[in-house]
Amino acid sequence: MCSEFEPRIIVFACNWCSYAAVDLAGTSRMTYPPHIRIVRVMCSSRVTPEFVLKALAEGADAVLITGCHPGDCHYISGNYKTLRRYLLLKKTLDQMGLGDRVRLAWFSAAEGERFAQFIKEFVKDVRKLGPLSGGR
Amino acid sequence: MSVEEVKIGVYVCHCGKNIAGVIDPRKIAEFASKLPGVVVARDYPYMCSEPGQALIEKDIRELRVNRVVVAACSPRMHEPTFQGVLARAGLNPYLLEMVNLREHVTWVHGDDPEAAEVKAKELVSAGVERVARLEPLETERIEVVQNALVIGGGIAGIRAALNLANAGFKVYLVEREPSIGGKMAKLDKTFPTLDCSQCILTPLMVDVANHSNISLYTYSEVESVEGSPGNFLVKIRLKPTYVDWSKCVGCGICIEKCPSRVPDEFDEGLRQRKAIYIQFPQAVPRKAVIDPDACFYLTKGVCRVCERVCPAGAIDFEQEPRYIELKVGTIIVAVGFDLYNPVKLYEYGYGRYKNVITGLQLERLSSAGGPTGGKIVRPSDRKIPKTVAIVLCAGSRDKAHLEYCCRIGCMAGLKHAYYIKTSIPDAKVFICYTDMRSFGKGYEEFYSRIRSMEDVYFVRGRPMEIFELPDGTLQMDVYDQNSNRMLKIEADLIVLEVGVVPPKGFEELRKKLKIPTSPEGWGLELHPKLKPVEITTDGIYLAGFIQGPKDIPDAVAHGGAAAAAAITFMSKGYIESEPYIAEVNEELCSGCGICVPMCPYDAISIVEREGRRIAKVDITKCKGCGACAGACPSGAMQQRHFKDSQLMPEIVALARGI
Amino acid sequence: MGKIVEINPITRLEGHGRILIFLDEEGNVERAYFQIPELRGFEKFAVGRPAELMPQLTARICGVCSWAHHMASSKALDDLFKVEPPPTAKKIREMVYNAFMLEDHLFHFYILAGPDFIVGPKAPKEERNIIGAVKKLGAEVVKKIVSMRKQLREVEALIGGKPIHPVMGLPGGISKPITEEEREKIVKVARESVVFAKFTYDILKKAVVENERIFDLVKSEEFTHRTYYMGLVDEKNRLNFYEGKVRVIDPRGREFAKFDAHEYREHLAEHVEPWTYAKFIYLKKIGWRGFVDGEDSGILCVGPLARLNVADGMETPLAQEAYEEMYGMLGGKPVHHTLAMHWARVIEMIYAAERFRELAEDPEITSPEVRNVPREVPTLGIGVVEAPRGTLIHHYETDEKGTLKKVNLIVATQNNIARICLSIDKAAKALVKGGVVDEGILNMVEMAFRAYDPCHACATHSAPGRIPLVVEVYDSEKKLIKVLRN
Amino acid sequence: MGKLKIAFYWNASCGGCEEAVLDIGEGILEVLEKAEIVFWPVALDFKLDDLKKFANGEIDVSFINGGIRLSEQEHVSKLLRKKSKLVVAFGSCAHLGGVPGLANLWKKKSIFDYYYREAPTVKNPRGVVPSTKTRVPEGEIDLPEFYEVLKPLGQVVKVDYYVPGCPPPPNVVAKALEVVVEGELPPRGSVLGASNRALCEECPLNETKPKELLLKEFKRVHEFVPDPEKCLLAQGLPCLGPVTRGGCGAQCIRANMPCTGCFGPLDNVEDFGARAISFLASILDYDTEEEILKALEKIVDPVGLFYLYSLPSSLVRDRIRRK
Repeated sequence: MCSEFEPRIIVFACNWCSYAAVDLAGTSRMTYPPHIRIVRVMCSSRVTPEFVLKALAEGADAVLITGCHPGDCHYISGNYKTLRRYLLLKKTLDQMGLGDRVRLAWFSAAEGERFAQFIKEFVKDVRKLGPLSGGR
Repeated sequence: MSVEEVKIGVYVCHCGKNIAGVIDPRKIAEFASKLPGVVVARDYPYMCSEPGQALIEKDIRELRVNRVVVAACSPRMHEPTFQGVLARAGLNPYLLEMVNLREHVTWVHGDDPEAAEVKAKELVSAGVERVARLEPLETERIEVVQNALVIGGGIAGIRAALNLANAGFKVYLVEREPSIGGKMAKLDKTFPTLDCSQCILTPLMVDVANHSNISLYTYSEVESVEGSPGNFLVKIRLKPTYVDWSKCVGCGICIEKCPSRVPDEFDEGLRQRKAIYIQFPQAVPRKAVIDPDACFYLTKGVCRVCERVCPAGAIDFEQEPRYIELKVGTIIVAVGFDLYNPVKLYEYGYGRYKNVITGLQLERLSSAGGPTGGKIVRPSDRKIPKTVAIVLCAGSRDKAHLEYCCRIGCMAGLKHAYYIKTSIPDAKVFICYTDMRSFGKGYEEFYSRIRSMEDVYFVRGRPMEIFELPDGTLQMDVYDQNSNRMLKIEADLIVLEVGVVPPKGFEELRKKLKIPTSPEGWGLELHPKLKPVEITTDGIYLAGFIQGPKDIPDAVAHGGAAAAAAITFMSKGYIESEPYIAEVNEELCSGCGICVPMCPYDAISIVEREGRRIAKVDITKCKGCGACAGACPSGAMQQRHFKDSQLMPEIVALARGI
Repeated sequence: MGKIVEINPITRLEGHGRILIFLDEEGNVERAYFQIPELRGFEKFAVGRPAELMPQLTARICGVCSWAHHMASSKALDDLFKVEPPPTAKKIREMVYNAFMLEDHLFHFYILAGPDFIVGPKAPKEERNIIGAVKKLGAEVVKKIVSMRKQLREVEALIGGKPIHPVMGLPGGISKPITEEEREKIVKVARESVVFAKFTYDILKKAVVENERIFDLVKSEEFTHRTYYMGLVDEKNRLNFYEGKVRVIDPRGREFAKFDAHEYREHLAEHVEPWTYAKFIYLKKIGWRGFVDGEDSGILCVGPLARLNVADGMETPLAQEAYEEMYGMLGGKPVHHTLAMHWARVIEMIYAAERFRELAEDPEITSPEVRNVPREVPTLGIGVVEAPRGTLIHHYETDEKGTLKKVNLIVATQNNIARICLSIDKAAKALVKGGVVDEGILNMVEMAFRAYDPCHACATHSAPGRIPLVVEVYDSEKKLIKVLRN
Repeated sequence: MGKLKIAFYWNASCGGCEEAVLDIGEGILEVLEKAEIVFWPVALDFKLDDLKKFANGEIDVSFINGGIRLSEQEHVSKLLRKKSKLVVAFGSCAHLGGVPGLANLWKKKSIFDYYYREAPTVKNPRGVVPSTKTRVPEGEIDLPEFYEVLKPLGQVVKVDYYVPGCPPPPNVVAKALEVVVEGELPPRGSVLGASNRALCEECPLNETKPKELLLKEFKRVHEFVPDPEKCLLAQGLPCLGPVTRGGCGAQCIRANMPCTGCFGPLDNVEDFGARAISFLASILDYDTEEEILKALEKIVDPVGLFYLYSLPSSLVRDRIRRK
């Protein structure tokens, strides 16, 4: 049944790079699977791990955190904080068997195509993992 | 904070067929009308149109709608538009939430309308959840410094600087070379009019030097950039020239006596210059510079000839880099381009065969001020070439090198054929092209003019490989798609019209200025059609080649446009302060101090308040990234408009779905 | 089809202890079962944790003897990281540990067991509770008891951070030294505690030894089991709570084994029954022979009486006196009378108080050298202490980073459970005959059970000294014919 | 009006919470002037049947400690809920799940297999494990069911108030009892007896924090001797003071050991561990994945560190892939 399961993926996107990349994917009419839902923040550093766990707890099968490439943060260093939190969150979730449900990826405003490609791959991977709900 | 009951209006845009072509906006509005707190939900062909906006205004006035969801395009496109609508209707503009149905749904899921509709509905319901919890925000006006910084003294930068200066703004022009002028200064003539490049450029260079509103810093680079739009603080590094320019008159005696020789960059290495040199005859400023890597004294510790001969006593080996700080409201980036490294085109033998040269080198050969005084010879033996092959798209339009078109090679190639034919009338010229792109004003005419010249042959195809014969003559096979014949061409000189790339050092500069780039590394404009000079940061603009390949007319126009944008920004005189700043709930704050180092702008400090330590945010410094809120262990630190209480319900709605 | 008598105490051993008595057709006891319905799985969920967390994590096994687990764990860490604590660290550990043993024992003697002796086992049940005990002892004495316990708790908090679930324990020592001012407070408490312990011993003697009825009861066959005994002894084979070798004696008092904690696996094994969550510890070399006593059964006993039985004497003078007195009056070693555990407990109180004072007065106790930082790569660590209720062993195995891979815990009360079952079975068989359930059974079973002070985390749960019991008697048609309550 | 009727009960707890109540000593007497304890199997002779006799809501307040691990515990808790006007979750286990909640990383089967079959000292050739019904020669014995996971009280019955701590220190217990007895109750769902701000506020070492608290490395408690006069976090120890509710008086820190978070999160924090992860990672002063991961090697057991007391109340509790 996992083969035909339609995952639900929450994507956190920063206003300046990754959200712009998602827009560009649209402007360039790239098609990608409709399983993602974008939450827009000004900077990925606003995303606290609590948001990620909330998404997983409320029905998301996976979460993707996105931001500007290292060195390109619109706020100088926000994405480094995101990276630090992600790596510790991931390590924690690995212990709970949930590590592969959360990812971090950088997208510049120009990488609409890469974003579309990434989502195709990610959706494929999450399909393989199967639904997260019903852990109890 | 208002206690009045939340009344949400949802407005679904068709965006012509862009949205309505995939999903039915009526269905979305119908769905939205049943969501909690929604008092009205409408759809309209173009919400951003005047009547569309009027629709929203009317509901705010008559139905007392106090929260607005616009389900249309990206907020990065029209959020300001609709915030304006709310403001006009007397509602706080930040009680708006835009749902991105176009870029995030219909444009990308056209292949799956059912899924697109579900996604659209879910995004709308999340938007409603969020908007219900938004709070009115106030901003304040921050004054904009009435100075501009222009980085790069090429033709685009010069044009921008002059326009700004003439409009009455103080301009700082920073150029890393000893002289302004850029690539254009190296050209002999410009296509298609064949004006003498120097003759039209030099006057502008002189204007810059003499303009009372322009301070010129050549041989200088941007060290660091701080501050925010309207109030940038820029540190400039003045590299040591080892010559006191206030004394140097540019007489050139030092240059004659200098014993050290190195290849001359300005002449594209076609001749040698001295360690102490003036970049080129028309240089502005016309001052000498000592090349520290070539100078015997600075490298080996002996010589100092120049010092002895300088009548003005201008030589100063003690010079150190100097730094100056500039406060500017806007920054124009006009750093131009470099040629693609032709050595990478191995099969063309550049660097291995003396007689394979670049178009720019031909410009120098053809230029009266050049190494040969304008006489076109072949480098190996200085013989007059009788057969010359010009290869277009050298590195361009080639997935192995540069996928994009350089936009100047075709016309330059034609111009170069003209150089050859005028200086060597009996020469044969072969032009190997892929497509002849003569799109500009007067370009096509120039093309047919060259085409009609005698002994100019157009070969449609790229040479496979170039070989050198013992006498330095070159040989190449080209398959001509026009005649469907394999041609074997023997040439005395081969000119490569090499592709173009972002200039060396741009990568560091763009990081300092936070300029987004396209995959090829060119500066990325905010909108490819509508905002060609703007970038994601207000007050910083792109001018000329750095935004992407351009010929001179386009670069000049682009430079002017950048100046106009900067002028507009500064003339307004102020900008609104950041609305999405951080705020502390002092009741909850334990003064743990975790947030302090989170702030890249040093806006947070721990202060004493009624005997308690608590965090305090300096709202003039806060730029609204939310890093502090993301780190706060107690939830005392929140970011306005992106509070936990506003994001969590949105996340929950999206995670649960409908 | 036989009858079932279910004694369902609301008290518990880390859960509700429960006694089921099965009768045969004649209404005689076929067998009594003692059940412990509680499991939390510490040994499993400790895996993956960093070893240094264990003193705090295992303390949560029992909020009453958290000090015992904290201490056994700290010692296991010394062993795991191969680091010797500085002398002062060891002394502080042993000092606070003795203070804790005293506090724990006094609580049990006065609040739990007290009523049985002070008021008397055959006294009307309305009086045989803490209220009755208070009346008998007088408000003054009670104040003394309360204040003593309070002061001992304060010493525990001072040194351990918290009196319950302390945090001081680290491989190679403790988290902070003792200042001179602190020591003064401690010494004061320590001295007072010795006086208090002696005073308590007098109360015991008056109540038990000088009261023939109770003395006979102590020696009665219903409360006697000839089993093996186990406890820690120092190099002179004297009793020690904090360190030493584990010594086992057989029912005839001969040394059966003396081993280092590292060899515990060669000597101890655990038996599993499907009807309870508790595991039964027995002597591996003898083997599990079911719920029977005697030399051929591996069932053993730990705790105060066991410790005195395995020790050749006490290291402190007053305790040694009392020790000799008890064995003198009970006819030499070993003593098999379950109820003598109370006596032994009070003798241990004297020892704990004396040792506490001795260490508090030790000039070295305030040295700032209380930690050696481990340098070795951890592999395996085993730590042992004597908990109030008996021998407690912590066994850890880790990877080179000190992350736990395997954990095994031999918890004091587990050692006794088999014997507790025997006691209850015996009491039941003695008192339920021909379907007639003597009301006395409640009290007898209760006393037998309480003597072990089964993991205090439970015992406290019957503070008034009465395990509330319900006895339901069913006839062969499973019809309820009688309900008894105490 | 008559005295307030109070009940105490325990579930899967260690008994520490009972001791904590006894440790308020004289304080209990003041309470007893205004209230009578009608059910406290720990201290007084009351049986479930007696509890059943109460009318619904007749008991004013029930203080319940320990998590719910066995069917019996769920049963009694629900009964108490029915009989009580207010239910107070007492101590970390009832509040958040507590230390035994770490068992929720494993399946019931794994726990049984290790404890009854694989442990080094177990001799169990027939692989016997306890079961809810056992036939013995004499008849049948039943045993309460051991659930797949342990739950805090609030996930089994509606809880009105919480008293934090492992165990709740005397001052907190006293304060909590006082507000209940005096009837000065805050809004439902509040935490009683503790602070509404993080521990740092009352920590004696808070002032010693550097202006910019950034760390180049994390340390483990056994690896070095921290300076008792300096903020332990600033010295590299993962002290959870910043994310933990205050009120305990920083007992552990005064003993020169870092806070492990037994008081749990503050009011508007949904997941204690997530916040702890965020603040601790944020102050790690590295920007490359390699350097960060290197420094994180010292956090050998994130779940044990960040969820020592609260795994069963983590947001993702139902999502955990149990081993």
